[in-house]
Amino acid sequence: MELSLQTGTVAGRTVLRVTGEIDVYTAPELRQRLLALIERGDGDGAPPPVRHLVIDLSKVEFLDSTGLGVLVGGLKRLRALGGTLVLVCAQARILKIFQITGLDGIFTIVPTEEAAVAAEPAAEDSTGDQSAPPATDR
Amino acid sequence: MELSLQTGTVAGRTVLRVTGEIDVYTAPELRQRLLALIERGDGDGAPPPVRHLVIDLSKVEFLDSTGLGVLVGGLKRLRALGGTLVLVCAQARILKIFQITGLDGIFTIVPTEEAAVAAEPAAEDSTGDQSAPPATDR
Amino acid sequence: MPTVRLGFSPAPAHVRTARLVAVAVARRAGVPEELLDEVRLAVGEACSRAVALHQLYHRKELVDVEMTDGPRFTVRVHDRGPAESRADALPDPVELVAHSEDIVTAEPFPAATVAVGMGLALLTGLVDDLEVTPSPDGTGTSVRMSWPIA
Amino acid sequence: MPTVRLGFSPAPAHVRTARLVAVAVARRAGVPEELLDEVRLAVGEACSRAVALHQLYHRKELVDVEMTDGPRFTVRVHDRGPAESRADALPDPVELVAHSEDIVTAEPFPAATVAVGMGLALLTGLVDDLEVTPSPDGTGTSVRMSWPIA
Ligand SMILES: Nc1ncnc2c1ncn2[C@@H]1O[C@H](COP(=O)(O)OP(=O)(O)O)[C@@H](O)[C@H]1O
Ligand SMILES: Nc1ncnc2c1ncn2[C@@H]1O[C@H](COP(=O)(O)OP(=O)(O)O)[C@@H](O)[C@H]1O
Repeated sequence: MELSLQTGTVAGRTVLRVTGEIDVYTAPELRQRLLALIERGDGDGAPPPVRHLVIDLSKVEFLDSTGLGVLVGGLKRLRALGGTLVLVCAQARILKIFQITGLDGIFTIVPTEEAAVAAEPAAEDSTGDQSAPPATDR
Repeated sequence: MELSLQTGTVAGRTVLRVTGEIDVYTAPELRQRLLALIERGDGDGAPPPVRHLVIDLSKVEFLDSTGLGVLVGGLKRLRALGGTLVLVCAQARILKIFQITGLDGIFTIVPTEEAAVAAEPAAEDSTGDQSAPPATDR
Repeated sequence: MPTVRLGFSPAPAHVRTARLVAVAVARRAGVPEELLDEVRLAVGEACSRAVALHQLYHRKELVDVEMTDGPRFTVRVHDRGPAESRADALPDPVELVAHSEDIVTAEPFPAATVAVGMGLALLTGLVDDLEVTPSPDGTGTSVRMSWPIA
Repeated sequence: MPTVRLGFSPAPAHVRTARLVAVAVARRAGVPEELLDEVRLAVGEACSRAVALHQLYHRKELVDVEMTDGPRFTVRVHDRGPAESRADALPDPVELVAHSEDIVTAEPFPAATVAVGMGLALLTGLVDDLEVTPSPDGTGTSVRMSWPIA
């Protein structure tokens, strides 16, 4: 299964929903999408850059170290910009990969998208994705 | 997909329904089953050997020359015993394999199980699989 | 240099692996979807033939499959059968049927020579660009097939 | 002699083919179903690592994967990276993260050295029987992994 990426919102927060395999072959696509969300230009009606991002890995079937590397890159970039990244994942076989590498100590990982919003309230979300409606889209 | 073999009856005729891939790996299993049907001992309540056989290939996903070889073996054996073999197949990609090899001139191939019975009436079916009920099981 | 190379011990189970790999590599190389069934069947036949020859002549070496990208997607299957197994005279499947052994022989699949002949006949009818030649190093034969890339 | 041998040009797309083949061969070899996810991930990591090293050092050779049946199912992945890439000191992923480049660098995936280190760390945590050694012929490294057969 190839990678498929969809953006949505949950409680006003931007969510990137990932389906399929994140591996050495598809990781560049995920990286590109993260870059586009975080670095996109502000103005001319374009949505503002995302600072508080949720990545939903619930439908990820395979994740390798290259995929981990891209997630780590996204986390570091967001933190450098004063933002947050929360991962959504409840699958044991994917969680195991974070545990083995010790990266579960670096990422905030929650089981549902709803829990993601509670985990990082982002009260100072003035630079958030305000083009998104406050209600969830699911 | 592995091979799966089911026997049934259509209008009193024994049908072997094949699902999956008939290839160099699974052909021996098909061969064994054909042998068992054609050569099985008569008596002690065991069903009599089959002389008029229908092989339904409708759910075959892959057929290679090894599979063709087994079907040819079955045809020759049945003919030597005064029996008949009819193949059921309507899939273009499987039919193509019979056409390419010229074996469509050797086998009787019909699109449905019902047509199989009409194709080889087998009026002299005294050695047929009489343990089977006259009605179809589908 | 090939893009992907697969070697497998001459056992029927591995022929499926070879088919799977060939289709995955052909698809990524850009072979049109409607030709992938042909690639699957042809590579399977060439590999089954090689397995049958290795079994017939008790050769334990791996069967070797090479896949190379563009300008056409090219697959080469090398066996270690003796040179006599070359397709000098292409067999006629209907003839082969006439001479094939009975279903009751105890062999695990129809006499290897018949299977080999039938497979070659199928390959010939199936693949436009097909060549069966003695291997460059003098041992066995090579089946070379190619398909266009979209 | 290995049962199945796969060589592929050092491109990320072929890592998927290697994973697919490893799982198919492991299953047929009798590796328990519950270990197949581990085989898939581990072989993928070892192959991604080899691809990253080949790309880093501009080596065009095929990455070589050998799979051997019983008493354990053993996979060996050979790369042609220089000897320095040996896992003398196993990297700590958390450390690697601290030193990794920013997401904004233009590279197609995170700096190859980071990917290689992260992959090795994952492999080490994942596979009980793992060994990373210089290749017998002195070029590159070999990752050897094995799993029980039911
Ligand atoms: N044509 C094929 N060639 C190679 N491997 C295959 C093929 N079909 C299936 N496989 C592999 O064999 C394994 C089992 O296939 P499957 O169809 O599920 O049957 P089974 O589980 O009964 O062996 C899978 O891991 C799959 O990747
Ligand atoms: N993990 C994998 N490793 C190797 N080949 C794969 C893998 N997953 C899929 N494939 C092969 O790649 C081909 C395409 O896979 P698929 O999941 O349908 O995505 P796509 O069609 O978008 O490439 C299939 O022929 C399949 O055999």
